Amino acid sequence: MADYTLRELMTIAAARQINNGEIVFCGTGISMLAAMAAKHISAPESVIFFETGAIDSKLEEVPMAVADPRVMYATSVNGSLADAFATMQNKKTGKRVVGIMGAAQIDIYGNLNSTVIGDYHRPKVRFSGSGGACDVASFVPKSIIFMQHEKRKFVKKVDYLTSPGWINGPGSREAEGLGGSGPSTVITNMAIMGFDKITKKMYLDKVYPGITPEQVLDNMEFEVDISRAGELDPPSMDELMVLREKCDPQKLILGN
Amino acid sequence: MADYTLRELMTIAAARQINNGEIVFCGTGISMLAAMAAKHISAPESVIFFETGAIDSKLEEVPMAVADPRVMYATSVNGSLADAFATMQNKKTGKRVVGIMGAAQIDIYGNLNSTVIGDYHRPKVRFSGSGGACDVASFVPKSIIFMQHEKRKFVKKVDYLTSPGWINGPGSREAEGLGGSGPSTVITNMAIMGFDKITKKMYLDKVYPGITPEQVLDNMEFEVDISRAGELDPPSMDELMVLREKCDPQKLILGN
Amino acid sequence: MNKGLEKVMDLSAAIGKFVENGCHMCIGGFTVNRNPMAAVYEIIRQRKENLHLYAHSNGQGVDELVGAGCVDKLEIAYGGNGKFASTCIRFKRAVQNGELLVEDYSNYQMTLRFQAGAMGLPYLPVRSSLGTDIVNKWGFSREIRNSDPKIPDDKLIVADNPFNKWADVEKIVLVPAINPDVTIIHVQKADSQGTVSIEGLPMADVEQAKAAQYLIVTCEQLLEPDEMKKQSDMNQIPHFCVDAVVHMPWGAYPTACYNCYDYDPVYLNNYGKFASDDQLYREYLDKFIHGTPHHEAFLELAGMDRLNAVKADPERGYAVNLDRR
Amino acid sequence: MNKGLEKVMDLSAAIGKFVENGCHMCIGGFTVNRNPMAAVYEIIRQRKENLHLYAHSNGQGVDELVGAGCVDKLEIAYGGNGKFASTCIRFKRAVQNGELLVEDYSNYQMTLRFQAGAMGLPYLPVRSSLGTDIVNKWGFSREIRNSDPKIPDDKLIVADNPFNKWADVEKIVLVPAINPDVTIIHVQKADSQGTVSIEGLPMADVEQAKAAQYLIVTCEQLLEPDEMKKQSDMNQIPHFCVDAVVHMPWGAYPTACYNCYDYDPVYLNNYGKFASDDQLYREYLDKFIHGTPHHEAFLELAGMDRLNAVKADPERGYAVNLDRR
Repeated sequence: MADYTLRELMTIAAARQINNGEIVFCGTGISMLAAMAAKHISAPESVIFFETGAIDSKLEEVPMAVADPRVMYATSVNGSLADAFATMQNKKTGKRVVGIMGAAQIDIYGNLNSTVIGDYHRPKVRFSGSGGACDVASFVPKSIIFMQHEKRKFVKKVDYLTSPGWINGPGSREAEGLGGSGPSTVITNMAIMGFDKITKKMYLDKVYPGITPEQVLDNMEFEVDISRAGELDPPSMDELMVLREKCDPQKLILGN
Repeated sequence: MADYTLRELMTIAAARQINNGEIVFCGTGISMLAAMAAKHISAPESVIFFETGAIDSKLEEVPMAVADPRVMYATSVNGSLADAFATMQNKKTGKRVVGIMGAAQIDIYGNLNSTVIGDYHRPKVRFSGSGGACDVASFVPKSIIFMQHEKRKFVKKVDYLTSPGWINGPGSREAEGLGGSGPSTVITNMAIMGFDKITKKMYLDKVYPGITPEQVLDNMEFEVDISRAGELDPPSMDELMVLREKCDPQKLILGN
Repeated sequence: MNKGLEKVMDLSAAIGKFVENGCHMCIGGFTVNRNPMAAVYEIIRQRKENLHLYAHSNGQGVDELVGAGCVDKLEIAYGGNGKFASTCIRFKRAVQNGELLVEDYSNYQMTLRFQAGAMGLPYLPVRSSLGTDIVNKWGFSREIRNSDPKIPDDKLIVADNPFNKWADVEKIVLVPAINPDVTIIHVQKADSQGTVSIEGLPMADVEQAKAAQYLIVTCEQLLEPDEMKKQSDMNQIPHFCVDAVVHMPWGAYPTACYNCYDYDPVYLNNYGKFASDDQLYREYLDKFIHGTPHHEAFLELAGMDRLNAVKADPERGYAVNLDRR
Repeated sequence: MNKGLEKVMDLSAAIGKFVENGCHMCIGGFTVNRNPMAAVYEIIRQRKENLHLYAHSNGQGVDELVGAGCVDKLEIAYGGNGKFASTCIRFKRAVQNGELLVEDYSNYQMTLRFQAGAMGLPYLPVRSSLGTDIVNKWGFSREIRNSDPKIPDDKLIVADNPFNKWADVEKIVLVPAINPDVTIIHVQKADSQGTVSIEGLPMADVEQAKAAQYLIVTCEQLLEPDEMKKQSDMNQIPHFCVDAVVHMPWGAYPTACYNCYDYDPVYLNNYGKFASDDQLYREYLDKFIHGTPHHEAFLELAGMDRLNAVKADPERGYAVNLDRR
């Protein structure tokens, strides 16, 4: 079996979620790497697109920000921010977009906080804020969330609801007037979490090799269904080669 | 005194209304020619701009439509329709725009009809419709209207109010919620009509050489104040030379 | 890797596949410029009918579709064609004869309606037309509106500024989004995946394109994606918006295509003569459109001398010293 | 003919003339890209204060303005700087210390707010943020809002779709227009009259520029109008929107300017170290900003070797193989 790092495993796990023909909205770092890997492995006609407006960039080097000049090279179109977000709000193209996001906190319905810990007006910790995340989470039919599995991150109630997940469960996105859908997958350092089709609650889908469902639960403030949990197939040699050699040869994101 | 045609006189009369630094929204034909003449004569920093989005075109040949490819050559910016109209609705740039328009009917408050004669649903005569005229008349602080002086055109009530003038007089644009202002000038084949600062009603400002105020009144369905009427200074040799040699050497608009 | 070649098709296939009788559609361009005329003629050839057409000032293409009897309902800002028709002739007749249901908007309003559709919004606000008959007179009755789910219940809505005079605005007009079933545009360059580059003024083509359920692009030049990617900053429509790419040189003739060719004054003046007489117009349709199997044959009939006459000067983008009387 | 030369001025004159204490302003660019850094540093040098700043994700420039104590209130979508700061460091401290009043929006919302301003509208609708704390939690209280005519009474408004579910929308969020007193952008090319050409991604610069009362453009290349007119299709901002044109090569350094230079990882990493300690940050300000009379001197202090290291590859537009650890 191939040797791999946790970061590599997480990236490949995300890449496997991307279907051919999808338009992948990604941020910097591991989410972009996952989109690049998917394009090289199983979704050649997927399109990488950044909230900054770059579509289908020729990524010869890994960008370190969505506004990195590397995303502007040999794109199909260099659009504006307004164009980028309209692509997701648009009824035709929006249907094909997969969003990949991260956050500081997540709750059982996949609602995300990337704004503050503590009181909004005098926070204990201030984070970057929404950026485009709230827009993506509002518009798109499918999204993937990267998280670290820690109790303070998988919380009963997010301190600030930055990006809408399934809100309070079945029917609540519709009641609020949102389009799109809540998240489909959460990829962490320990496991892959899904959302139940009926209850819209998070459940444990796959644990990583060597991790037990109980360990996952120990790192969450709320309980989730673990009855459906299987073990994730580790990355294949082919997947790893693509990731290492084609996507991040400088190891800028994968690290050393 | 120089020999000139009526068309030349009308063009020069309009050109004189354009101040330096103004952004001139014009249509095809005589209005465009007036803007070109003004730029060559007294308003070198005025900017000609078309609703199609062309700004400051290098007009080596006279365009025959606002979408003529001649308006696209050596512009400062080739914007979109959306950009063009936003320039007029915009609070900063809109203040500098002068609109030049024509219409099939006009009333005493400068309201324009370019849509139908007769019933809207089964018209006796159908015209082109607003195009950008309603937008221009809604947004800009100053506009010039070209009309033929005929009873059926200077009417008590327009059959269809396409482009807002001063509506029903003082305060009525504000009451409707419009920005901008009603028209400032009407240039006809007989005279120049102004709008009273207080009543917002049309009055006779200048008659053309050889025309009497009574003749003007004979060609209107409604009465206007003629007490302030003077005679228009005919075009100078310099004005005519610019118009003929620099603006329309092919006589595409001035005619033969 | 799939190069998206399945989007490349011939014109009759594209029109046959995406333009259905009764569908809601629009075309790009403006009066005498970059109308997708090859597509317009193909729609006429295929005798499509009951079309619901959206237009800002699309000029020649709209008049020919109306003249051929393809159009039932028309939402429009301007039915003129520059110097060639102060009011489009067949459009004028059709309205006066009660053969066409028309609803009037302004050019900015039509543009914003397409933009709202492109943005996935139900409407956009605008400050024009307050106090006018564009607000007061509706072309489609309440009855028609309520019976057709593809027409909004209101033509437009006058509303108070909900932000309490913010930006010095008290009232605003809300214009409903348009999401056509099909949009057809003609452009200078497209690639086999569908990425589009428009040179010169884009008009409202980009908004019309992005608002549509299906988008057909006809182009002067069909490039490889790698070629298009060398000019990213000049490209406006991403490939994922596009459903059909048709390589169609002279696809805008007799209207202009900047950098490629001018409008043809001879054709357009002749058209004006035909259009002014019902019998002549029928003969025009029979000869020029139904009498030609495709655009290449139409161009041959129009004449190679005309194509040569309107070829663009490479620097200026139009035909210098073209006789335009 | 006047060539508009009166718009061309030096940076300290432009900042002195248009950026007043307490004014509402914004800068162009996005995180590590095309921030008008020369202008930002000049604002700090001139010790402007009580600024009300609007930002989508303007990254480095916002953090330096906040860090230098120029900013009182900030409306923002994202206070991060890519890989160099997951949360901008001085921004984070200022908020946590209660030294900065912040109001949060999403990136699209901020973009639309600028776009509304550019369009002369009081607001634009958007479908994002329903059910979130972006709707529920306001950074500026009713009291602050009511006392300041330059802040709208409502942060945003959730409204029903007035067109009865048209476009399958039931509810919509209305976000109020922003019309800054001053916008400052840095671009690749401008001409002496003010026409602007942005290469690569324009971000929201065009909307920010057109929304402003006064617009300052700093540029890598200052061209003659005739030169700019040779590339009409590449120009985005008309000259009549522009109030000051400043020729400022390296004006975005240490952020990137596509086709000209990359961001400087060495400078940005060092900045991160300085920014993490209050004392070090004061030293940073004293040395790098207040210790240099102008941007040229600042660049000299940063080092010619850094400028050489980040120079863009002419084909790719960024510095190939730049050490970016």
